[in-house]
Amino acid sequence: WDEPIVFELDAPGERGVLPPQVEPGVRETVGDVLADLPESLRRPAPPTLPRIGQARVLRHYLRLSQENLGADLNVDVGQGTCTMKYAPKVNDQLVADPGLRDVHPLQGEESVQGALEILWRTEQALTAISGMDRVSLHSTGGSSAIWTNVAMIRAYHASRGEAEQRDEVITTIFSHPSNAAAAAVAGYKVITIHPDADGYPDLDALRAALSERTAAIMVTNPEDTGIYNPRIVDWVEAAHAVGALASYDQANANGILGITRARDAGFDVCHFNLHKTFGTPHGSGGPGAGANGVAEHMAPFLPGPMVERDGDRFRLAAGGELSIGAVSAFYGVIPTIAKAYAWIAALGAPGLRAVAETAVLNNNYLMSKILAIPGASAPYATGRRRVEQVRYSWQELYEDTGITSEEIGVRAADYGTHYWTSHHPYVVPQPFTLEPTESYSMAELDEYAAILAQVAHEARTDPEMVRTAPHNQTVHHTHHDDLDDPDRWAVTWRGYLRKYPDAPQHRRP
Amino acid sequence: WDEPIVFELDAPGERGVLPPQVEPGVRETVGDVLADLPESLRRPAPPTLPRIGQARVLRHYLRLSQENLGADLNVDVGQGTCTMKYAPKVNDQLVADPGLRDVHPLQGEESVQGALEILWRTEQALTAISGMDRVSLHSTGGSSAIWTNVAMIRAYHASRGEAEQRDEVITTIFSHPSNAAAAAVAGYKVITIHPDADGYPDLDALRAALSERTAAIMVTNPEDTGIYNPRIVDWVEAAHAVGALASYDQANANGILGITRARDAGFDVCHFNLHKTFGTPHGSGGPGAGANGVAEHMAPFLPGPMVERDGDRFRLAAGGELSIGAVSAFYGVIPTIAKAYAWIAALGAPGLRAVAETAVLNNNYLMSKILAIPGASAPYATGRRRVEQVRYSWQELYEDTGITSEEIGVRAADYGTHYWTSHHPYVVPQPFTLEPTESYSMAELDEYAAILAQVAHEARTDPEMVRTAPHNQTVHHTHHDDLDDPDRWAVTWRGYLRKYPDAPQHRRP
Amino acid sequence: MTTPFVHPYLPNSAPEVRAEMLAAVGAESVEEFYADIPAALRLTGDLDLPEPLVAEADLSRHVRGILGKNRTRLSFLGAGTYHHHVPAVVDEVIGRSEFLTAYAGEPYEDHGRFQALFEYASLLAELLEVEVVNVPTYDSLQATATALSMAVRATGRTRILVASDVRADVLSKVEDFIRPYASLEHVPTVDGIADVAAVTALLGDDVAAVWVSTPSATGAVETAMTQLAEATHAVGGLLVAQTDPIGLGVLTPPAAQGADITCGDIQSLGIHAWFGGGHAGFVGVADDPRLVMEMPHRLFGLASTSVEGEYGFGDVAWDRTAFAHREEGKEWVGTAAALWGIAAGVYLALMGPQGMVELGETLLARTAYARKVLTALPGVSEADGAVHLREFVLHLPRPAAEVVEELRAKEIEAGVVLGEHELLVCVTEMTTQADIDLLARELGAVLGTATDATTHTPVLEEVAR
Amino acid sequence: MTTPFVHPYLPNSAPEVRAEMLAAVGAESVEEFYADIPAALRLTGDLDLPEPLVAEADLSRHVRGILGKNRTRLSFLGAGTYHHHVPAVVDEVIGRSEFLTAYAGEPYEDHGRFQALFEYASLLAELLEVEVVNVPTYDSLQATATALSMAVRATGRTRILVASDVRADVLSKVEDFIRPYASLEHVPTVDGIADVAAVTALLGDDVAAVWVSTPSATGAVETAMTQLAEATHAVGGLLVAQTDPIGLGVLTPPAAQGADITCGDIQSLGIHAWFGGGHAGFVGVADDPRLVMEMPHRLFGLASTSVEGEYGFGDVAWDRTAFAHREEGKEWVGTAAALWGIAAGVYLALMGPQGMVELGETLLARTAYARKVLTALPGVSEADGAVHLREFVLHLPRPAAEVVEELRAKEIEAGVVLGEHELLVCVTEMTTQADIDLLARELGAVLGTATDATTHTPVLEEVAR
Repeated sequence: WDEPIVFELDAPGERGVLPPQVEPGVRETVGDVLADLPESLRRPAPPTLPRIGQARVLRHYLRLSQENLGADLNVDVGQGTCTMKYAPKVNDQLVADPGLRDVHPLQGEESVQGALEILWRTEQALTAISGMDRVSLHSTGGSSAIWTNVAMIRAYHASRGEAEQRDEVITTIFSHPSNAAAAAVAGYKVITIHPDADGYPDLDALRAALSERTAAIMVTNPEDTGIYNPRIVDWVEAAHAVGALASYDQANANGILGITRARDAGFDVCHFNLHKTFGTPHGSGGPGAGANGVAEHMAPFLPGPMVERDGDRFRLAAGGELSIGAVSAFYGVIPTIAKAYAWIAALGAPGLRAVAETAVLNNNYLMSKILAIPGASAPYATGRRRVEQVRYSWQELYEDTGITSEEIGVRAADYGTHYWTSHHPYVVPQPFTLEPTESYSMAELDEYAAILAQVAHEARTDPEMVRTAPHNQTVHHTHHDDLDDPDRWAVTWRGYLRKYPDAPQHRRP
Repeated sequence: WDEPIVFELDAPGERGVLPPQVEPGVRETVGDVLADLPESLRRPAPPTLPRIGQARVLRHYLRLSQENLGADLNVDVGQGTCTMKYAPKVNDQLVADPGLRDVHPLQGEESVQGALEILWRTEQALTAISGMDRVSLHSTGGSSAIWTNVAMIRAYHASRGEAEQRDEVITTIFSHPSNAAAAAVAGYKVITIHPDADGYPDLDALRAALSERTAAIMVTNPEDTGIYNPRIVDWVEAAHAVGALASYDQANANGILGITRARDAGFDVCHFNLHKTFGTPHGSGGPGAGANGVAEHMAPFLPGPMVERDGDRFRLAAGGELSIGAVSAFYGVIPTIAKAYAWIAALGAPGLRAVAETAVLNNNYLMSKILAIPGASAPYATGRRRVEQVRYSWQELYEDTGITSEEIGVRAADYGTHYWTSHHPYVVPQPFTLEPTESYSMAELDEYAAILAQVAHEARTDPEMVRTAPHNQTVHHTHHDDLDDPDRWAVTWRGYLRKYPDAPQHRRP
Repeated sequence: MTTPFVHPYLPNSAPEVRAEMLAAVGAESVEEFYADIPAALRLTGDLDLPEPLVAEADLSRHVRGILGKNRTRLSFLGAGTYHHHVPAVVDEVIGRSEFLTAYAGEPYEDHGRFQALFEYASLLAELLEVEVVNVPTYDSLQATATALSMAVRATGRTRILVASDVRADVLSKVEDFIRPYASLEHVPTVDGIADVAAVTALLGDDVAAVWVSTPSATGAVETAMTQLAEATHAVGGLLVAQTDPIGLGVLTPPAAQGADITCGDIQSLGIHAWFGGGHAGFVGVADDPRLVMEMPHRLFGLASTSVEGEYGFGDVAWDRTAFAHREEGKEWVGTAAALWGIAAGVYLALMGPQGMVELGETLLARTAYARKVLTALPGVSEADGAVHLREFVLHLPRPAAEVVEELRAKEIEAGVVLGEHELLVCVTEMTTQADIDLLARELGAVLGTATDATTHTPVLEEVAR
Repeated sequence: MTTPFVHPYLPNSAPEVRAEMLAAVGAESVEEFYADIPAALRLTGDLDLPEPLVAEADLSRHVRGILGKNRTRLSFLGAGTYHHHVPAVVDEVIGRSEFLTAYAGEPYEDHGRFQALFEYASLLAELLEVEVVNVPTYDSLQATATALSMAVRATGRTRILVASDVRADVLSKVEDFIRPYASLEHVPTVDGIADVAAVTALLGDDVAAVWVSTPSATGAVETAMTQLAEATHAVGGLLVAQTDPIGLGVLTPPAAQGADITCGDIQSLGIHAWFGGGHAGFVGVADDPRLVMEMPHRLFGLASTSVEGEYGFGDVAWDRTAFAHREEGKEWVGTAAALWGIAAGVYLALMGPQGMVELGETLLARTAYARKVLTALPGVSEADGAVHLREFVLHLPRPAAEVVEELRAKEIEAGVVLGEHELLVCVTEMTTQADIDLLARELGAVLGTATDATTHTPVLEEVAR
């Protein structure tokens, strides 16, 4: 499809949907409410939204959807660390129940027992999975949950009068960047630890960095490289030894479900990404949901209100005096939470363990296939197994051919699949991170590896083909430089029309 | 996508969905029910269905869906006579209510009042629209409704002892072929009337054909050419004069909703296609639904049971002694009926009239665009306006270039749109039938006409391009001759494997 | 256009657009287009319909208000429409705009629809053990009527023997449909299944077909299919077996026992009950041109293309159909139930061989369990000793209609009344042991049996964890 | 793998497949992959979870059983989550697998997602009269916290004046979020809206921002936006306006009255209530690099491609974000609420200019009507005389909490208790005149007023035709 921008579909007189109109009885009583508005409040002209009939709006978005590559459509192993797994359709359908979709958060508790029960059951399940004492579902995403962790850490130290003293947070370079970012936003100085000579998180460097100024260590494990920190208990104990807290980013928990638990390693707080590990759809970038698990001594700091069970009934209990308050509107991202609940309910304990083991098996299987491609490598901890994903490098291929990881990604998409370089900064040169999760069959992993092998082969035999990609996608090489220049970028149609007054305005033939 | 046949996705051990298992308590009570089956009943081996994980099944069908061109996706004016209009999404969603989807037809009436009310309200609305005395919704499609018409006609004459005597049915060549086919299936000899010199249904020919052997005339009006028979009252009266009944195929009613009614022209029975005229989705070829409207004297022959209203309650009343009995399972295609009801409710009387007028305006507008293309013509009633659709001809283009209507259709699809020749037989040479309905905007009609003009231009300037199409579709020129040869056709995978033992069996890489 | 009616479904309803279009065709008003409709036939006022609900929110509230009057219940109803699980992926696929709103596209542009329906036919063919399956027709009523017509045409004979207890609605349809060509003769069943001796005695070289239903209208599974086939074939007739494919994961398919034409309904295979409006019919035969050419339906076939290894699709033997032949065709072809066919294909692809085996076992086991616990109630007995799948008939000590009404007051649909004291009870994989136990308890209570009705469990409560 | 667990979500769970894969990597068992996890940390038993519901039918029954305990009610609840109509096309589009299950694809392969989100930003920008709108953040709490942080960073100042009655949850989030950089000072409102004189008196060159909420937490629409903007700008501060775009079809957008940053929630624009879980936040500013470079969110921009006239998309000024900078970034970027952004875009495309105008009028009219009929009840008065959109506060003669409980017994949610006698009542286009009249009747009855409560109408009955 060569689908225009929605504004270009404007046709005078067309309507997409009609809202309910003012009833005659209401109008009789209240008169002309628009005429009665104070001058300053009355919008002088309707907003310049396009006028489009309903079928054409639908057609527009359906065509756009077909120009998109969802996880349902492709072998989506290329977005490593993001745990792109199958989000069961049954959960989408169950959750769309009007009894959940259309209830208001402030209704009487007796009328929303189902919603409260889902929250309570999900908290219970995540308590079991993490081993923590209490779980909150208020966080609205993974990074939001990291924020909640750091906010609780801050509140904890403040409650002990150490808010001023403890102004540093320690993380590792292969922990998710949001740990560093959220700590910085919370006002902390961030110290970043790099791997040791073997590629593992460097315990000595940690010990050197810890002090009475440390508020917390905030680490991901396994790290984004797929390497599990074998001395994680030592890390936590070292932090505790100086009075700091330990915060566990469990975004990469998929490979260790039912294998090991956050609490067993001594963490004070942790979080899960429900939309990653617990199989809810990623929604083009949200809504996601985060779950924060805490040990008993951190429970007073949790955001409120929390769900409590009273026999067969469920009720909401306000947060206490030490609570960090509201981290999101009401009680979290309910549709995502409910889908995660259904996913856990379908799998249970044996299922979660099978998920972890299968994901890890798939990951190591794929690694063996990828490392067989000339020019690909997996830096750090060479020869060791990985848990959930692997951060690979095309450095060797790049040196041989000048083709970058980014170029390989664009070309891979020509074969109908997704590929991602990695989070910045590119500590691993020419990086790419693959995480097959448990959702793909052996045949599909073979297919994905074959595509990368093919592109790597092209890089050596026909580098121009790779460099000039895309060749087989809905859109062609885009001038991305424009997007970094304030004079040339166009973030909205309104901005585009102003900056490019002479641009060709499509109208259908 | 180059998506394999579903059987090629077979992977041992994979499961798509698990059914509920026998409970231990049940097994204890009944033992091994499979072992207890008589030898002859016990299937020796499981059926050779493919084994595929849930996500892969989904991915398979999503990819197939993307290789399909629904009315939601394209400007679907090419399937003239089939009234491809916008089927509102809201109706799909309303009808998916579990309260309708999961109720059983034999539940106590007090628990299905909503379903009965929908049936009753739809019948009432169609009674108003057709002017008939009674409407039945039992028929499962347009042709099914034509069958119901002819079955009622047969029962009517039988009730009067004239079953043997009246063994002929008269139709016109531009009435939908199912009128002729259903009459033949019901045991009638079929007489077909061709148009008169002006292109209108030939009244003199009808009069010559009518006799005491005539059971009924069964006609479409406007005919599939888009021409309305101005002497339709004379036709009906002529039929009645010899004791025959008049049956009105209202498949083409879209252009006359609220303009004129079947009963006013004197018809005894008529039918609507709910999936055409009343905006329900066509479902890749069904489920549709038909409505039969009858005058009072035909009501005793309607299929049973019928919905009756008792004050605020609705109940089912069995068909009487003269009823033709069951024409379908239970009470008709409920989801389609309910969608049609919602469509009527959204539009009401002014809306239906606006639908008709807009459809007719669109049709005549498109006709003016099409007739401007060199080589296109609209045979019969030259210079007259058309009602709902137009049967055009590329005869002139064919004579100039040798390009057939069928070839034009294949090439038009390269431009992302649908085009259909017409029903057989091709009385109009090199025919194509366009019906824009009310659902497409002026811009979209312009776009469609431009595509046909482009293809017609190609036929003159680059006929090879047209002849060798498809060039831009998921699949390439297919060897359709194989499909007419019993030794080579393959109607199932099972048949394919037997007939082509050496065919390449794809497995993913 | 008297007054402008602007609506989201009508893009060209704005007066200025209409004026532009009218100008383009050189017409004064839309009235011109209706010149051929005589004034006497023109409607003068508005149609007598309720005020339109032009705001979508108002429409939704209205329709939801009506549908909200329906109630689902713990149900033991069958008799043609069955409550089986519909996997979510099935609804997802058939809800896709591309399938839902497609219609009669050509094989190139609608490759996906052709492939999906070819796959449906192929998957069902494995279950049935036949090589040809049609694009679905309306329902089992039509499928059976057509199958018997095919037998009449293929044999040139006119007698049809009805060897099973067949459903009343199917019978009604078949009778009216084949009236011009053939007649039905009923052979009473014995202990729920065919009386082979009686059927054999009636066979002759004027018999077009023997019609067997398995499971029958009472849920009895026919055990003498092979003998019936042999006897029928001996006189040159055809055996037409009407069946429900749901049990064929564990039961031998009729075709494997000699049936020439297998027909029935696919509602059980992933289609909701829809108040009886979710049906589609199939007809399956061996790849024998004598029978295939008598099929009136569309058949989608696989063919090679100009690209090596690529699959294309198209209509098989199009010239059979009424599309090609009007009254010279075998029957008619029209919009029937293709989407339900796609649904059934997705269902079978999801279930796979193991799923169909497990489902078959669950159905047999729960049927046996229900027969056991319900006939254990004093005064309750079973109507026959046949093997049953899903349905069976109970003889009750009280009038069945009364019992049904009393149980409805407890939000239980106990079954379909077949005779004064006969109740047709249906269980599926959706009917748990707890549900059956509940029915036994409540039925016992209604029949005046002493039961522990004090331990009354709420109906439709959640599955015990 | 101790025991094989075969499940539809786990394609490689069959023992033979696992063995083949293990062999390919040269591992004895999956245990090898966990070599780095110390034995002391290994879980020995199973997690303490309920038995899995592996059959989809069982899972569905379980979850539906729980959700079935919820009840929707005739509701006058707002306070952050609103009951507006969600057009069917919105749910259809965001339910498409392609959008629902996409994530972080690149501009070429995910052209549709980039375009849909660019269009969302563009459509909302028209409503707001700004040129830059972010890809949605979590909710209005986060959007407001971020907007105020942007003002703090852009001005290098630390005081924030709160000029409106703001929602308690937003306030809580903002306070905790900006704690390291800035402090809030509350300026009491007068008659529901800002006290311009008092705000002006507190302004100084250390003020980063004045925070206005319109409509406010009580539904009052701010009339002095222009004066507040002028006063704030006079000291070099920024005016941050938190709003709900739902009224902007008829109300002047804050940016047109001088607001520098507009922020808020889009739940009203086509997103269901979801028990408070359907929120997404927006931040809109003029195309001024000083502010744009302070936005931490992703921004999708339109760019030309190598094909003349073709549109491409990509990230604008990627280097602003924490993706690029970790702790050096302005904030963080993560999975937030993109799908709700697409939903809001579809909503606005459907509504069009006329739809937003008509909706705005309906909201204003029904709000005015509800105020009128409810304050006509003896003892009931309104808390202020401001213009209100959707929400307003009633002063009741009895404790509000008691009144709410008594009306719940009649399946009516009358409003949110704000103070001992204060009730926050909300109406939308879904609340008909009949609904409001019903509330008046029932509230009157609860308050002991003589009303014709005999003509009691059932709640949530269908719309009168």
